[in-house]
Amino acid sequence: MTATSTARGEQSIEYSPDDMMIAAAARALRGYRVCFVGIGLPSTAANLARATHSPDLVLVYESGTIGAKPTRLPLSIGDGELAETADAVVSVPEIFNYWVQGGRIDVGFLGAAQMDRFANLNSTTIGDYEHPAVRLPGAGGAPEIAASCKEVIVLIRQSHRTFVERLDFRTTVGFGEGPDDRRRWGLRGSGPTLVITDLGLLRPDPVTRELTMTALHPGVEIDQARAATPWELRVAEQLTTTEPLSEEELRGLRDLQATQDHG
Amino acid sequence: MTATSTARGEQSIEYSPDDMMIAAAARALRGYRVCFVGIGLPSTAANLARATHSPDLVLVYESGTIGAKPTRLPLSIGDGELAETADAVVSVPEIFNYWVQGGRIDVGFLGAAQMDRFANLNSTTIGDYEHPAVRLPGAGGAPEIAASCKEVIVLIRQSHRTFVERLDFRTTVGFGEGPDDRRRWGLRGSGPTLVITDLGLLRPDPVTRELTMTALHPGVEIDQARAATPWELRVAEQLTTTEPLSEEELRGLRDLQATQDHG
Amino acid sequence: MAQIQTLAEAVGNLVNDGDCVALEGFTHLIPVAAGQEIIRQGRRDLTLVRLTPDIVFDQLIGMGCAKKLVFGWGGNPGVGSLHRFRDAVENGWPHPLEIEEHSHAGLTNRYVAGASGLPFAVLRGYFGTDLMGRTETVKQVVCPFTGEELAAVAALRPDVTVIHAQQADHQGNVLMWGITGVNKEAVLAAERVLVTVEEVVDRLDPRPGGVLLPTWVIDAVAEAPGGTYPSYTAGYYERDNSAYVHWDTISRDRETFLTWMDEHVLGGSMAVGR
Amino acid sequence: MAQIQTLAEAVGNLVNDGDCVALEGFTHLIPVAAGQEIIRQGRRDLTLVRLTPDIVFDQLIGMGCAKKLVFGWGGNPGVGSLHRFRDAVENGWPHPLEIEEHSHAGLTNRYVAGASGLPFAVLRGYFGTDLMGRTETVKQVVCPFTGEELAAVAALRPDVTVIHAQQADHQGNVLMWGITGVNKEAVLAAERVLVTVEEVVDRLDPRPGGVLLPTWVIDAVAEAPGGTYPSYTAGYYERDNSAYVHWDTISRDRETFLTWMDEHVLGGSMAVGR
Repeated sequence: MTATSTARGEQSIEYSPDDMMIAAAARALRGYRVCFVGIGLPSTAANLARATHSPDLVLVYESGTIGAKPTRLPLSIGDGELAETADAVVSVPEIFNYWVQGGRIDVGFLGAAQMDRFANLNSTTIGDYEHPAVRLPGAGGAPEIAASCKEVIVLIRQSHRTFVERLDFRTTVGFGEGPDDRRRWGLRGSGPTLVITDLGLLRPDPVTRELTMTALHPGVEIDQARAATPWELRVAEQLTTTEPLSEEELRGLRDLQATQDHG
Repeated sequence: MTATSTARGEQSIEYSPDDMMIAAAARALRGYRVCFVGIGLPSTAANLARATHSPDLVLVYESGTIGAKPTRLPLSIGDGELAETADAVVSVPEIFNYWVQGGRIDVGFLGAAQMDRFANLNSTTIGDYEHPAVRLPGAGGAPEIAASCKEVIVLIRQSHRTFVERLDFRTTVGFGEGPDDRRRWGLRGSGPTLVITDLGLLRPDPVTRELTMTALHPGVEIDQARAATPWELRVAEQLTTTEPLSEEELRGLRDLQATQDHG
Repeated sequence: MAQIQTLAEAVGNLVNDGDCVALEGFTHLIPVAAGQEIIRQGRRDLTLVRLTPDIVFDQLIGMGCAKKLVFGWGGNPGVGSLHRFRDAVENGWPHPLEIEEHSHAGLTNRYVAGASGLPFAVLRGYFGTDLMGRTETVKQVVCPFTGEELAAVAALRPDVTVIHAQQADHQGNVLMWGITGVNKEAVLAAERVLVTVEEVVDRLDPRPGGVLLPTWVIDAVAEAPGGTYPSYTAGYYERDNSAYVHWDTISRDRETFLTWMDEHVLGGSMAVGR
Repeated sequence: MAQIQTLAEAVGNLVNDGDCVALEGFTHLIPVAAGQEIIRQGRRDLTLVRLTPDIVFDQLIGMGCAKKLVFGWGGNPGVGSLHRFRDAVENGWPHPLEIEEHSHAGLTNRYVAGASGLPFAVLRGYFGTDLMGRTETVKQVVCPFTGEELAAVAALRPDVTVIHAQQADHQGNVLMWGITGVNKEAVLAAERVLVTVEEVVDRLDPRPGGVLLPTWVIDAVAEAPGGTYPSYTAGYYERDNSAYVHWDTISRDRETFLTWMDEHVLGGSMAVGR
């Protein structure tokens, strides 16, 4: 990861592409009330949102913790800190059936090893399923988060390794093969409304649902994004540039990262 | 209700037909571990069993109280006393789905306004359903208690009002029309294995499942039972006589009844 | 996010004529005050839902608020009949009452399906009973694995669910404890939610058996101290059993009932009356 | 009624070669000690089940106990891959591992159906994914009310479920608190149940978030203080995150793994060895 440097007034701020992804994800949470959070970048982003613009954002973790207010970045989705700071801890059946499938979650985060142009995700195997080159951890809560959260934000780096013409395994449905599939499959959320990469932002076309590059991070050129995408990348007519990391964001992020003790 | 008097040694014990039913029901609980209890006679019987021969009998009430150990007779199945003395209080969905339907209850008690020869029960309407002569409270938990408890004990007075050729409404399945119906309908408990009336005890025939009088209470003649039954009552070859109420039982019963304050 | 309102405001804002209104409370936390406020506001044509309709449902039915009752067991618990309910069903007074009845497990699972975003739930039951066929909300489903036939019940999604709880905080988070019945499911199944509470407190303390409902699943919280009387609220007051016994007498006779309602429910309010 | 036994006795009595064994614990209360005892007793041909198999499953798989794995997400949480799991799937070492994978919601609902005495459960999911069609335990069911097609998952009824809890009393009643995941459902779905606990206490005190499992749904309780290490047990000890990070190194290499297991798991026991 190369660090990006951007001039803000007198000061130059150093941050990584991951930092940019996290900040963009945190910003994207503005205006939402209830966020379903996985561990890693999503958890960092959601807690950064709480630490900056959205102190009342409700964090729900798959382990059953509703309204967790961690004071440090959790080590797992079942970190004791989450249970101790939560408004309520419920069972896993209840989380999935009443809260996720019941349509109570405004926005969920997902990552994946591979994504296709319709924001379908693979977190199962690289290579053939029966004889995989790489066996990944598997589905976890992703399929139902994608099915039932009102919206989904995907965090994924943009490269020929992660952006693929055809998934080796479709673990999680984005938009299937196009605009009708979610309805046909009984998936009641809107699906992925935003994909955040290390290069910029993509959003589904309102009609076709194919992902469209709508913004680039500071310093990224559209040709970089095209080169990182194995299919002919659709680009929005009004391509914008994301705001660079503010000092407040970076401070918030570093404060959060400082709480994470990897033993 | 006429009081029955029976000589035990020197003493004569006065008790009512209801007392006899309760004592017979309490006795019938011997050897069971987990009992599903409704309010009224069943609750009195189950608590009498706990006060006499079965101190470790686990009482489960429909309100979600598991292992309730009331020190007084509860006023309703949701009496606060039950929650306060229970090992656990769970939700109503959990009680029905995991504990009753899950097959965790050894024996359940039921009463009814009408019963037929296959121990099917009516607690819905007397007369036509659309234009009932008497609108009864309805099913409550009875259908699933009868469906899924390993065994069911029915408490019902024996008369032409309660024992009927044909139910006005079949609220709760005993054995349907015979031996195959429970299996056919996916009801996994054994069904009613004992019916306790003010005249004696009936059990289902092992083959046909028709109720058969197997015992009479002290002082009751079989002709009384036949006269109280609108169909041709089947009688066991070896008809026995139930034990009269012991002093211990009557004392336990009166102690329990004394705890019930009807305001 | 829940608004903290007066009971009159909350009922006025959330309960409309013709709504399907679940007033839940399985033998505890019974929303009596809220039901009586619905009577005072003169709501009509309601489809009322509760596993165990008791005195406050007898009052709602007797005052003509209900077009239909969806229920499992309608009685005066530990005492006997609900005479206003019976009068409506047996004699159509004050007007005919449509009824849809279920077993407790069946109606419970209708809420569970509603709360779970599913169109139906599955259970073992109904087959062999006359309950089956009396409502369109019970059908049959075949297990795709074993071929077994099981009962399916349709999801229930009330327009409004009303429950009572012990406490809320100033943000509108709600805490209930003791027997909580099917209250969580009834809340999560509903379009709109009103919770009456014994009191609004500065802080909700975790406690054994405590069930928290976050403010973002609730529309309005209204303080209603003693709001379950003559039933009980664990931690606050006991059931007044004499009132249950007394209700048997009050409710047997139409005029006695109307006089009692005038005095005890309508009297103290700015109600529209009946 | 639960027997209070040593862990070795309990595993010896309840877990047989060829059994379907669920060792649950959703990110908390992970039955590591029990899993390692299964390894020491040399069980073979197990179908192992867990939503989130982690280090102890890596050990069970690497030591050749598992014929099949039923799971939702198999990783070293917060660290990365499970290398023994990967080696089994990618290279068939120590022998090929059959896998059946689900979404968390799907596997959760398989337990729920098992606990509920139903042959299947219904959910929104699986359609459109390659998970569908990879297992006979996911099919389609049509809502008899709306005609909607939904996913059906087959009930899961393990031969044995093993969980860890904080406390038991002398009668074998069990109390757990904090994140309890799918533990209750996994217990109630199973034919036989083993619970390891941090300690046996004279009395179980009610506490916020406490979940009680009565002794009559449990077969054996075994004391295993520190029984979730290197994970955590709320109220007793914290997660040792360095051990998770270290496991990544230990488990990458077959010989390093075997040596570590010999020293740390097999060494201290009267085990049959591998």
